[in-house]
This record gives sequence, structure tokens and C-alpha cells, in this order.
Amino acid sequence: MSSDAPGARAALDRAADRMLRATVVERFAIAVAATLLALLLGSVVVAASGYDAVEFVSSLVYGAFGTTSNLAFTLRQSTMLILAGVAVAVAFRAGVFNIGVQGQFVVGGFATAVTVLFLAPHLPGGAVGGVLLMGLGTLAAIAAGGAYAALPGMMKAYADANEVITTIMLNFIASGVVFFVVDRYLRPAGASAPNTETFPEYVALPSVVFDSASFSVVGLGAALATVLVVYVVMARTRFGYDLVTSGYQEPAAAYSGVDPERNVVATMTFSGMVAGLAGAVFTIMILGYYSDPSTFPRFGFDAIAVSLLAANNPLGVVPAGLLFGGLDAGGQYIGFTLDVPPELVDGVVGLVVLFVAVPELFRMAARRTGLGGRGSSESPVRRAESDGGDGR
Amino acid sequence: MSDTEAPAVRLDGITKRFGDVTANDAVDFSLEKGSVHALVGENGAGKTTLMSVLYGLYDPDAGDIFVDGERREFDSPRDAIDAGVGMIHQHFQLVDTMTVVQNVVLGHEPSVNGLVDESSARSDIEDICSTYGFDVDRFLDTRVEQLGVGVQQRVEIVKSLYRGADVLVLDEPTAVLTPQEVESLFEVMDELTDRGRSLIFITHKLDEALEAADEITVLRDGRAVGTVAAAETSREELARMMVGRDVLFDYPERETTPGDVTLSVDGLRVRDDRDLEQVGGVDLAVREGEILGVAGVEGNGQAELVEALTGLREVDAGTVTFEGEDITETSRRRRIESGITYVPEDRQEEGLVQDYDLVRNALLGNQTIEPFVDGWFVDWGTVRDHAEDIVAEYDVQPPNADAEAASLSGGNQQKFVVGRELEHEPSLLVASHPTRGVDIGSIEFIHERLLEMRDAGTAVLFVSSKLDEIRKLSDRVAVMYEGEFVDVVDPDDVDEQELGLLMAGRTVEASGETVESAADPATESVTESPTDESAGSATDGVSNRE
Amino acid sequence: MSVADYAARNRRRIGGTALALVLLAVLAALFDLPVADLLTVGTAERALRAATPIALAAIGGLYAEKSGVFNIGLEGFMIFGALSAAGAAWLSAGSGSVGQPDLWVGILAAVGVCTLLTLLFAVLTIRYEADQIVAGLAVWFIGLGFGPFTATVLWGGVSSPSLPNIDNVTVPLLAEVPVLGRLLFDASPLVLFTVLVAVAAWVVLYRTRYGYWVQAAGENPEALDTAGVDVNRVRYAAVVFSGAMAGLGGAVLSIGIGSGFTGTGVTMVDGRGWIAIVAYLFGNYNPLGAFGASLLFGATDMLQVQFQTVGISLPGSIVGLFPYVAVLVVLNLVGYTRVPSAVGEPYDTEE
Amino acid sequence: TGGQEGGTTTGTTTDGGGGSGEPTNIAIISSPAGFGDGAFNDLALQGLQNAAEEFNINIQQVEETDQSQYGTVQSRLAESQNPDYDLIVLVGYNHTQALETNAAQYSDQRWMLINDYVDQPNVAGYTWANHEMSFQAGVLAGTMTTRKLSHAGNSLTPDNATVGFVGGVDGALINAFERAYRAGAKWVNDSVDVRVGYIGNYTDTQTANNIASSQYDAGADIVYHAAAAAGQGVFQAASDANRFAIGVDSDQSKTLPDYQDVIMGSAVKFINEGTREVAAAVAQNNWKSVNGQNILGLEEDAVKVVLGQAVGPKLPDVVNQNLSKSKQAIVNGDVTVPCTASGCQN
Ligand SMILES: Nc1ncnc2c1ncn2[C@@H]1O[C@H](COP(=O)(O)OP(=O)(O)OP(=O)(O)O)[C@@H](O)[C@H]1O
Ligand SMILES: Nc1ncnc2c1ncn2[C@@H]1O[C@H](COP(=O)(O)OP(=O)(O)OP(=O)(O)O)[C@@H](O)[C@H]1O
Ligand SMILES: [Mg+2]
Ligand SMILES: [Mg+2]
Repeated sequence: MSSDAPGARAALDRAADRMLRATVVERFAIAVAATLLALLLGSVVVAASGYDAVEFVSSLVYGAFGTTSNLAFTLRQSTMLILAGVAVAVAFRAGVFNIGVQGQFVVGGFATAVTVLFLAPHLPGGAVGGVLLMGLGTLAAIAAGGAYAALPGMMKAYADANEVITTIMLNFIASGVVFFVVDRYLRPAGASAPNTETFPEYVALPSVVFDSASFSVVGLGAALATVLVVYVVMARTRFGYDLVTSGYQEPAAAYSGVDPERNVVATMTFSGMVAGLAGAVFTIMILGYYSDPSTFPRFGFDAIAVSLLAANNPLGVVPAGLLFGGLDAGGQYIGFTLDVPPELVDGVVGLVVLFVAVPELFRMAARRTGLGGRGSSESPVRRAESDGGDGR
Repeated sequence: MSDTEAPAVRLDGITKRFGDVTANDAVDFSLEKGSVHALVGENGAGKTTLMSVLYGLYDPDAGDIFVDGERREFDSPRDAIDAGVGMIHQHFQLVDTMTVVQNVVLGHEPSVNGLVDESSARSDIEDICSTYGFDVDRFLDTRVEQLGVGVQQRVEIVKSLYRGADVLVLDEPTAVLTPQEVESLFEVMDELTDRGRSLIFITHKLDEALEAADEITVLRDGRAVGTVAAAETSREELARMMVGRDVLFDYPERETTPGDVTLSVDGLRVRDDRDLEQVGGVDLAVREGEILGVAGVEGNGQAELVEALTGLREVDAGTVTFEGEDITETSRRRRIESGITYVPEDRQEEGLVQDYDLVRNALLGNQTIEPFVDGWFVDWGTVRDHAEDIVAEYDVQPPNADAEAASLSGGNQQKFVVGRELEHEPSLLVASHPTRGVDIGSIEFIHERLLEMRDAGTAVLFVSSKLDEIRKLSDRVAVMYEGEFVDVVDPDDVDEQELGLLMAGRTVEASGETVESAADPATESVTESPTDESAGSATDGVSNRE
Repeated sequence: MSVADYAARNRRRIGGTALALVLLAVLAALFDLPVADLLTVGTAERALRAATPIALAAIGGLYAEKSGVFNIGLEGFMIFGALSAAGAAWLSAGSGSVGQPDLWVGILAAVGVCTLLTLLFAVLTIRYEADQIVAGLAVWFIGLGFGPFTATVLWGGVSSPSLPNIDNVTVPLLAEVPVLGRLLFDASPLVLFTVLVAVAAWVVLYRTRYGYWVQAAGENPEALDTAGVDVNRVRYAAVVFSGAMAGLGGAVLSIGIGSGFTGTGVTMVDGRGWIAIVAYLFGNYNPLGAFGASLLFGATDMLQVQFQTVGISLPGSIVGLFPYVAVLVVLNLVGYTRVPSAVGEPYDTEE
Repeated sequence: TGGQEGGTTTGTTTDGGGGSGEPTNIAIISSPAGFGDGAFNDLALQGLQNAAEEFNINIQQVEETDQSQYGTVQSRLAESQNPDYDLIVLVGYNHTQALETNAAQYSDQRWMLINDYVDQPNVAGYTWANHEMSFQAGVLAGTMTTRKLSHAGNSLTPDNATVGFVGGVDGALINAFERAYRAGAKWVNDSVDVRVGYIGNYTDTQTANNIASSQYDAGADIVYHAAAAAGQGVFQAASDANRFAIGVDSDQSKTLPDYQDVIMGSAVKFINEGTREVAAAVAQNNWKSVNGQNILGLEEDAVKVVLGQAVGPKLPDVVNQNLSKSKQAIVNGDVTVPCTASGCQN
């Protein structure tokens, strides 16, 4: 190191340097920086379009956390984003680009709706029936989501069809077919909207803490439990090891006895099962009926941003989901309080994803500002070099 | 070579650092016009780096480059090419999907009205071929991926000549060639120097340097240790310069008592990723306590054979039987569980997950093996203990199981992989090029372990293209050529020249003429007699007999 | 490359297409379809028109990928193209009504804006080595957000007012040629232009030095580098070209053959960028192949329209899924396409 | 249409017109199509704006295109204290399910639901008879398809009784437009051939254009669309084919003057009248006059076919005769229009 800075400064640099290299800390720093940069750019766009940027940001924050009902809305969106985010993370971790979480979510929710509506007349009412229906509906969603995801998994494994494209196509197809079935066969007589009947009132999650018709702490709890389960599966089971290893280095996984084809299918199925679960929570907790999927929120896409922000780590999905949930709630609040078009928030989400994709940008910025220690801007910080530090 | 003439190339005090690694440390080097100058040194000595500096790929941290006595600064290969320097890389710089003509003219395309003028390119290339007697003009419209390595190498040379190179750098050109192909390369090199070109010839093989070069420079740890005239030095001297100490190895006498057949293969046929047949009907058997060496020039189906045996590649036809059971259709995982282990050729891509620490790497391949897993769950404590055992026993540096695999040097990565695979006490070990890219000390270590395994009764199938290694370790040697076993021989009954002929697809009897042509004095000194009593000779052709 | 060579290398592809055609014929026979009503010159004309935006984006995208950068953000760039074409035409007209010159301003603006945006994208993916798949997805998200946002700023709603189209151009004499005349020489100049772009892109890729460099940059960048050509410069050019073409494709959608920008839902681009990627994969990275594949998709789309018009009763919401199903079928039939081996890997000279 | 005058339409519009004292606060939540659709979102808003010219009304526009948010947005607005909304207008049946809960939960809040109805005292449900106006559009098309007409280079083919219909999403709602239109055309001319196509959404103008073009190719000379914003593609196809088209919801020969030469007429529903009426009732404390289910059809003069501003004057008298004859027949019950105001039942 050819730094002529005084010793204290050099020590500080070294510390910062080491921190930047530690992957978790680095990922976290990059996620925060990406979000801030995206918000900053968003504000610039707001100002450039002739709106009040300060008001934009403060309304965003107020809309997300300002009141209990705002907070409930944030948590509701976060619940969905965490679940869908975990679904994405499972696949991305294994190196499979499942862009079809939205479609799997739609199909899963649909399975819940069909199960609840068809079984309700045959089961007792009240709490027992409610729990039973919700349980069976959720199982159906998990099965349907998994099956719908297995399809592109098999296409990738056995026909080499690029999963990014097949899953996007399957999103369109899920939406079209579900709409058709709902409108044609499940719409009650006399109704004009392409909606199914509303579920019996006992098919609902209880309101605890928050008095909200579409958010229940139980739902959030289910999401967090799912995170935990997925985390344990990924970190502690041999299935998780196979999956993550395939994501890091496919040839090494094959060498270790993973059947690449079956692993792709298994990964997609696992991911789709979580997406299906998200569909069940959406249907039971938020909707209470089923409808035209093209009018649904695009949780499955926002979840991609959530997962990437979390570096595809299931635990990281929780804070990332909270952040995006807040952005969603704040964005909606902006929609009906300010002149600023709410689509802007979607754009900001896109910017977050973009910046997360470019860690090198932040590493370089860190070096430029002197935080990264090494004066040379030529040699990028590589993990391989860090063995000097870790090697003891 | 007149003394008054300026050298074709002179490098003066070249230093090149990569982070903390000093790949070249104030290296001086000078190439006389019309001569061949060999550059030798161990893996990682800095040979390729030095030449990359000359070729404008790297910007040196210090030092000057002179071409024809003039000081030059090369910002890119284009500048070097313009100054008449051409380089044929260790890994060919050819675009597989383009034709030979397109590859040759790449970057220097003659154009008419904006369109590439292929016909003028074609006639220029044909001229070059007829001048130097290359056969490349037969393949002008063939895509490179369809050509054999030897032809590809000549395409590389034609490419440099087409660009008007007066100075040609050949980086380990012989590594992938059969001895016979090496001979014809040397003829080409002669032709080139006769016509006034100057060549730099990088090699690990001291005999080749002695045979083909006029002068030899030895690099060690990035420094030029010295330059000697080929006529006035010996292999011993060069070896000492290279390694920095005397090199001597002793192996115990071969005394094996093979037991039952562990692995047998019958009529095996295997295709590669491009659906071309690479293994075309192989029969073999490996017994307990025996090492079967598979020799051959790379790309003759060894890789596919090994993958088929270890369950990584589907079999087209034939059967594989292991301990009496037909395992042709058995999955890779089941084969691991039943006691087949595999040291893969590519430790970076296959043997290790680079981003994992050694603990997590210790589980690789052991995912279903007790005590590392208990039902569905991984017992990370046991895995960690195992990783630490391997690190200690196999002297992996740094001795830290939490180090990421990527931070280890190639040799240490290899030691870890070998350790992990041998710890299984397998019934069958398949080892593919286990010492490639590994330094001499580690090679010795790995060889010892393989022999220990054999002595403990394991059946070993060992693939290598290093003849000395093959001859030293194997109890029997199967020579593979174009997907078939040309012959299975006793290593003590053949010399390296004969093995070389077999590797070129010729049986010993039918090749008298080639043996003759190789019988010039330089070659003779390379050849080790089959009756060589000294139990061992060192790697890379360093021998203690003279 | 000779025809025979091409045919030999694309056996599965050609086989797949043939199979699809045979299936269609069998279907026609089975269901007694009024084939003559289904396959009219009008259908062909509309298929060509529907193929135009897809083909433009596909040709751009294949250049980027050939050079080693997977531009998965085509859909997003098309949204920006569609929006900026409509916006610029509308702004250019000022208070007056939008005329032909304004529309051409719009087309140029779309190409210009997307060129700038892809330049940024290229800097991030090439210079800063961004993950190409993630960055491309981000471009899509950003388009979905900022496209309608900008529309709202300009027009107060996510869609533009209705705008006129570029006028058809009738080439004298040539327009008289049966069928082909109506398809190409009495049509939107953008359709003819796209055909020319496809041919030019083929010539450039396979017959000029720049094309050689693009191929080498994606297949073996080191070979190109050691031949003295700046790999990243080649990649920049190819990526920026892909953006410009996607932008043009978007412009064709909004003011070439559409009637303004529609920003609701997934916007008027509606998955065409994704289909463009499939098109060039199916076309095996050959510009003419990509154009042919785009035509195939245009034809599937028109076929479902014809089905409805002719009155073959299938529910509209299901028939509308034809093109997506077609993509799936094609991808599974074609199977493995040889992807340029260096795609997705950033190239550093000093690595 | 509302969204196309430029400038912003989002946000608060205060109007000093009319009354004094406490202003009336009204919020309007869009349907998934959003404002600027040139169809019912814009019309509904326009009615409120008209009311604001007369009364002291503040309008808060809320664009929400995601159906699953409607429950939340509704309750967030109902809970709002600053301002406290006197009326929340919900555009489209997508709000129905959510309103069933919210109308009961926020019983002090007054709601107007467009295109559907919830049986609560605090809900005013307004539905326009799409089927009746579409029947009238069919009458117009059926009458003209066998006649001669030429206007600005566009013409009809009298010897070929074929008309077309382009719908947005193939579902109950738009099916009612289709079947009623078909019935109207057949009412005039039993042998008329009706070609039908659905886009699959309300945004893809290019597909709309392609479907219409295909129908013109197949001999249709008049195409009616029920595809909101995507309908522009139909008009474009009409200009390319030099034929005619029928617009929907508002007088599109005025809202899309570029296409006035192909727009023969439009099936219009006066949603703006409805929202104006309810806003006025709220401002004047006269809720009783509007609450309950209001189905507005030909009889109420709430829907009708208006002739295009440029083409209309060239149409023969028989058009107006047939339109009023058929209206009479429907009002009298002599003719039963298929489906209902809220769509077709399976
Ligand atoms: N791009 C690079 N970045 C970092 N270190 C490098 C780089 N290239 C080479 N090195 C290091 O420089 C040293 C010299 O490498 P070089 O490739 O020149 O060796 P070599 O003599 O050609 O070896 P071999 O015989 O294996 O080809 C090695 O320690 C190597 O790890
Ligand atoms: N591209 C690179 N970037 C950063 N560090 C590198 C790179 N290549 C090699 N190194 C580092 O340089 C050192 C030497 O690497 P190399 O693989 O050449 O080992 P080596 O000197 O050949 O050792 P061994 O004899 O054990 O194989 C290692 O610590 C490795 O991490
Ligand atoms: Mg080297
Ligand atoms: Mg090494």
C-alpha cells in the first residue's frame, strides 16, 4: 500500500476496507446506497417535472408510517412482498431466474378461491370451518403454485427453454385463463363484475393489534414463519445445499451428485410453492373473493426487486420487503394527496433494482471518496485478495 | 547472427505487479534476429505475463521495450502487431464459430466498398501457406471448432504471419501436441527462422528448449535467473535454475498384487456436448490395488470416458460394472455413495465452489453420506471437523477452514480436493490430471498419496498426459487415441517415444519411419531408455541420468 | 454461409417450422377451416405490420447479444421509444394538430432518447459490469414506471391523446406488383424500412469487418482484443444499436402503426420486447432468421384475429393467448440455441 | 376526452361557482382503466366538474388501477378527517365487492357506485343500459350497411350486409354490448352478417386496429367498438380502409376530432349527467333522491346514439326514423334487448 496518509487515517481506511469486503456488510451498504440513490433520483425527477420534491418525500414517509392505518397498509403490502420475495429468492439463489412468481401467485390464489368456494357448503361453518377451509385452501395454493412453476422448470431442464422467457409467457397465460374461468364459470348469477362469490365471513384471518379489513398480524406471522422455514431449508438441509451450490457453480453441483435437470425442476417447484402460498394469503387476507388477475397488484414483479435488494437471502427479504411495502403505501398515499403521479414510485423501484445490479458502481464510489482505503482506482476490490485478512 | 545488428526484441527491466503479486520483477531479455529464444520456468513464474507485456496486453509498471533497436510503447496488441510482434497464446485466440479465413483476417480485414474482401484474403493466406508449407489452406472455409488442435495452432501461426509479424511468441505451443506433432512444429519453426523471423518459445519442457532453441532464459518467481546458450547447457543446470534447488525423487519399487476386478467396462461409447462420439467402444478393467494409467493427448476422449465412469455423462452404448453390479444407468449420487470417488480435472469449476469456504466445500459430494448428514439435515459441526482434518493432514495453506476456496492458490486447492476425495476410503478412485498446474512439492505429495491408496487396496484409474508421471505411477498403461484404446502396455516395457507413437494412434510396429525421423541427436537425449534403472526421474523431463 | 450449410445447421428449427405448418394444415382439414378466408393478403399485410416492431427490436437485441451483452431490457426500451415518439411528436406540433413532419420528429426523438438511455445501460453493464439480467429487468421496471409517469406529466393521464400515423408511401410501379406490391410498396415506409434493416443487418454481420468484430466480441473477446480491436467499444456500439432499434420499434408501435401512446397496464408494448428476444433466439441470431421469426409471431397474432373474424368460436380471452403459447411451443421445439459463449461476461483487458 | 386537454387532471379542483358556506368534498376513485381513458372514468369526473361550476365543491381525484387496493383506498378515504368527504364516487364494478364491506362499516359515509349496486341506504348505484345503447348502435349499423354513403373519400358497400364489432375483454360486460349490437343490426336487417373480435384488454390499439382491419377486409363496412382507449385503433383502421365506425360512451367524433370523418355515430351514455346529479343532490342535502339502484336507459334519455358531427348530416332520414322506432319499441317492451345493463349472464 503506497498511501502516504498519517497512520490513524490508514488504520481507519483499513477498517473501512475490511468492512466493505465483508460480504454481508457490503451487501447491506450497497442496498442502502442503492435505495437512497434511487429515491434521490426520483426526487430530482419530481422536481424537474415541476412538483415539490420535499413534499414528495415527506408524504411518502407519512403515507407509509404516519398513522396506524397507514402502518397497517405498509405491513399488509410487506407481508405479500416478503412472501413473494422469498419465492423469488429461492429460485435466484439456485441460479434459476423465475420471473413467473406473479403467475404462480395468481394460480395459487385461484386454487385457494376454488377450494374455499367449493368446499364451504360441505363443511361446518364458524371458526372450525374457517380454519379448515383456510388450511385446505392454502394447501391447494401451495400445490397449484408448485405445479405451475414445475412446468417452466421442466421446459428448462428437458427442452433447454430459457426460463426468463417461458415464465413471463406463463404469467400472461395464467392471467388470461384464470380470468376466463372466473368470468365464465365462477361469476354468480346477476353479477356483472368478473368476480367470484365472496367467501363466507368466517373465512378470514382474525384482526389482532390492527383493526384492518385487509391486514392481519397472523398473515404477517405466516410470512415470517415461511422466511424462517425457507432459511432453515437453505442453510441446514442437504436439499438447500444442493440448491444453493447449483446457484453458485453448476458444474460443481453436478460433480457433487446433484442431478441438474431434477434440481431445476425441484427449485422451480419449491419457489412456486412459496409463490402459491403468497397467493393464498392474498386471497384470504386481502381479497376475500377472486377476480380478474390483470387487476391485481404486481407483487410477483416487485418481489424481484425485493429479493435482489436482499441479495437473494431469505432473511434479508424481511427488511427489503418492509422497505418496499412502505414505498407502496407511501406511493398510494401520494396518489391521493399530491399532484405527483404515483407511477413514479414504480420507476423508483426500478431504479433500486438497477443500482443493486451494479455493486461495482458503489465500490468505485467508495474508493473515490477514500472510504475504500486503497488509493489505486485500478484494481477492483476482489474477494480473492482478502485472504491476507482472513487467513489467520 | 551478426553482432552489429540490433536484437529483434529487447526488454529492459520489465516489472509487472498484480496487486501484491509481482509477476515480473525487473526482467531483462533479448531476442536475436533469426533465432529461437526459449523462455522456461515453473507454473506461475511469470512467462506469460512477460510476453503479454511485450504484446501490449499489459502495461508494465516499469521497464522499456525495444523492437529493432527502437524504443516502443504498446498500448494495445494493435500497436504490437503494427511493430511486427505476433503472439500465439497458450489458449488459442480463435473464434470457434468463425471460419479459418475470418479468423486469420480478424482485425485486419481487407475491405472493398465496406465489405470484407474474402477473395483477396484467401489468396494472401494461400501464399503464406505455400511459402511455409502449411496445410491450412485446405480448411479455409471450415469453422475453427471443427478443426483439431494441431491445425488450430497452425491457423494461429498463419494469423500472425498474415498480420506481418517478424517476431513470433509461442506460448507453450507443445502442451497439447503429440510428440510427432511437436516435431513438425519444430520444422515449421526452422522454416520461419530460415526466412528471417525471430521466435520466442515458451515451454516447461527442458528437452524441447534444448532441442529447438538457440538461447534459453530461465524465469523464477518473476525474475530472470539467467540466459544460456542451448548448446552450452544441460537439463540439470536448467532444472536447478528453474526450481532453485536440486531435484530428486525416489519412488518405491513397483510391487503390486492386484486383487479382484473392481471396475470393468465393456464396449463403452460416449458422446460429447456437441453430440459427437468421443469414446468409441472402450473395454477396460481395473483391479483392487492397481493403478491403471490412461495416457493420451488431451481431447482424445479421456474426459468423456472419465465422466461416463463417474456418472456425469450419459452412456451411448456399452456397460459399466462396478464390484459386480451393472452401474451403467446409476446416478452420480448413487455411485458416490457406493464408493467411487473422483478427483476432477477442473478443480476450479468442478472440484470446489469458489465462493464457499473450505467447510462448506468439505460437504461437496458428501451430501448424502453419514455422519455429515442426518436424514435431511446437515451436521455442520461434523463437516467442520472433517474440513479441519483435511486441512491439517494435507497441509493446505493457509491452514484455515474458514478461508474461501477462491483465496487459495491452485496447488492448495488441489490438495484440498485430493484430501477430501481420498478420505472416503473409496473402492475406486478416478483421478484426472491430478497434478496439473501444481508445483513440484505438491506433485510429489499427491503422487505419494495415490500410491498409498493403491497399496491399501483401492482400484485407481489415473488419467494424465504427462508421460513420465504415467510411467511412474501406473501398473498398466492404456493409451487412448480418438476415443479408443490403441493398446494397453506395461509401463516398464515401453519408452516415452513408443508411448508417444501410441498416443498418435500408431502401433509400435507400424511406425518405424517416424522413429527414424525423430532420431536426431537432440531427440535421442530426450528419450529415456526402457531399461532405465534409476527408479524415478523428475517432472518435466528432468532426469537424473546422463 | 451457403443455403445448404444454413439448412444443415438449423435442422431442428426448420423441422420445427415445417411441423408447425403441417399441424396447421391438419387442423385446417380437421375443422374444415375456411382457409381462403383466413389467409388473405390483408392478413399478410397485417402480419407484416405486426411483425415490424418485433423484428426491429429483435435485430437490435441479437446484435447486442452477439457482441456479448444480453439486453434483456428490450421491452423497457420499447416503452421508452413508444412514449418519446408520441411525446416528441405532440410537443413538436405545439398547439397545432400533429402533422407528418411532427411524426418524423417523433421517430427521430424515439431513436435519440433510446440511444442515450442504452448508452447509460451500456456503461453500467460494460464499464461497471452490472449483472446483465438484473439490469435488463430493471430497465423494464423503470419503463413501466417512468413511461406512464412521463405521460401523466405531459398529458395528465397515462396515455397520450390519439395521434395520427405515418402516412403510407406508394412506390410507383413497384406497388403494382401483385401481393408483394401491396405488402411492401404501398405500405408504411417503416415496414419497408424494417425489411431493409433486416437485410442490411445481415450484410453487416456476415460480410463486413464490423460484423466480424461483433461475432468475435461475443464468442471470444480475447481473440478480438489480441487482434487489436477494442472489445468494449464494439460492445458499446452493438448495445446502443440495440437500444436505438428497440426505440424505433416502440415508435412504430405508437405513431407508426398505432395511434398514440397507451400507458395503462403493461403499456401498449404488451410483451413484444420479450417476444423479440424469442424471435432472435428462434432465428438463431441471424438477422434474416429473426425477421422470419418475427413474421411467424405476427402471423400467429393475425391468425387468432382471423379466427375471430371468420367466426370460429373460441373465447376471445383464450384465443388472445395464442402468441404466448406459440412462444412456449417454439422455445420447446427449438430447444437449445447456441448462445455466444462470452455472453454475460464483462471483458477486462487486464484481467 | 377529459384527459386530453393537457395539463393535469389529478388533484384538487376548487371551484368558486355557485353556493357559499362549507364546501362539499367529493372524492372519486378510478376504475382499473384509470383516468384519461376517454371513457367512463373521464365522463364521471367531468360530471363532477360540471357540478362544481354550480356548487361549492372540492374534488379529490384518486387514480387506483389495482383492484385489490379498492377496499383499502375506500376505507382510507372514508376515514379521512381532513377533508371529511361528503361523497365518494367509485367508478366501475370492480369496486362492488369491497364496497359491500365498506358501505356497512362506514355507514355515515355516502357512496356512489357506477355500473353496479350495493343494497345499503348510503349507496347510490348508477347503471347505464349499455345493452340498450348498443342495440341502437346496431340499428344504425344495420340501417346503413346496405345503403350508399360517401364522405371525405370513405364509403360503404351497399351490396354487402356485413358489420363488425370490436370488444375489449371477452367477458360478461362487453358481451352485452356485442349481443345487443347484433340484435339491433338484425332488427333492421335479419340477414346482416356480424363479425366479432375481442382484443383481450382495453389498451392495445394495434390489435384493435388489426381486428377491425380484418373485419373490413371481410366485407364489414361499419365497425362498432366497445374497447375504451384501444378503440382508437378501430378508427384508424376505418380511415385506412376508407370505411366507417361507431364510437362508444361519449360522442367520439368530438372527443377524437381527427377521426370525425369515419365516425358515423357514437353510442353515448351520460355518465356525466349521473355524477352531476348525485353531486348536486349531496350539495343540496337531497340524498334520498339518488340513493338506491338507478338503472338509466333509453327511457330516461340517459343513453342514446348520437350521429357523428361530420358524417351525421350526410346520413339519410331513415336512420333517425329507425333509431326512434327502435327506441319506442324497447321502451314499450315490444323488443327485448338481450342481456342486461350489467352484462350477460352465463
Ligand atoms: N491477471 C492477473 N491478476 C493477478 N495475478 C496474476 C494475473 N495474471 C497472472 N498473475 C499471477 O502472476 C504470476 C505469473 O503468472 P504467469 O501467468 O505469467 O505465469 P506463467 O509463468 O505463464 O505460468 P504457467 O506456466 O502456469 O503458464 C502468477 O502468480 C499468477 O497468479
Ligand atoms: N486473477 C487473480 N486475481 C487475484 N488474485 C489472483 C489471481 N490469480 C491468482 N491470484 C492469487 O495469486 C496467488 C497465486 O496464484 P496461483 O494460482 O498462480 O498460485 P501458484 O503460485 O501457482 O501456487 P501453487 O503452486 O500452489 O499453484 C494466489 O494467492 C491467488 O489467490
Ligand atoms: Mg503461462
Ligand atoms: Mg499455479
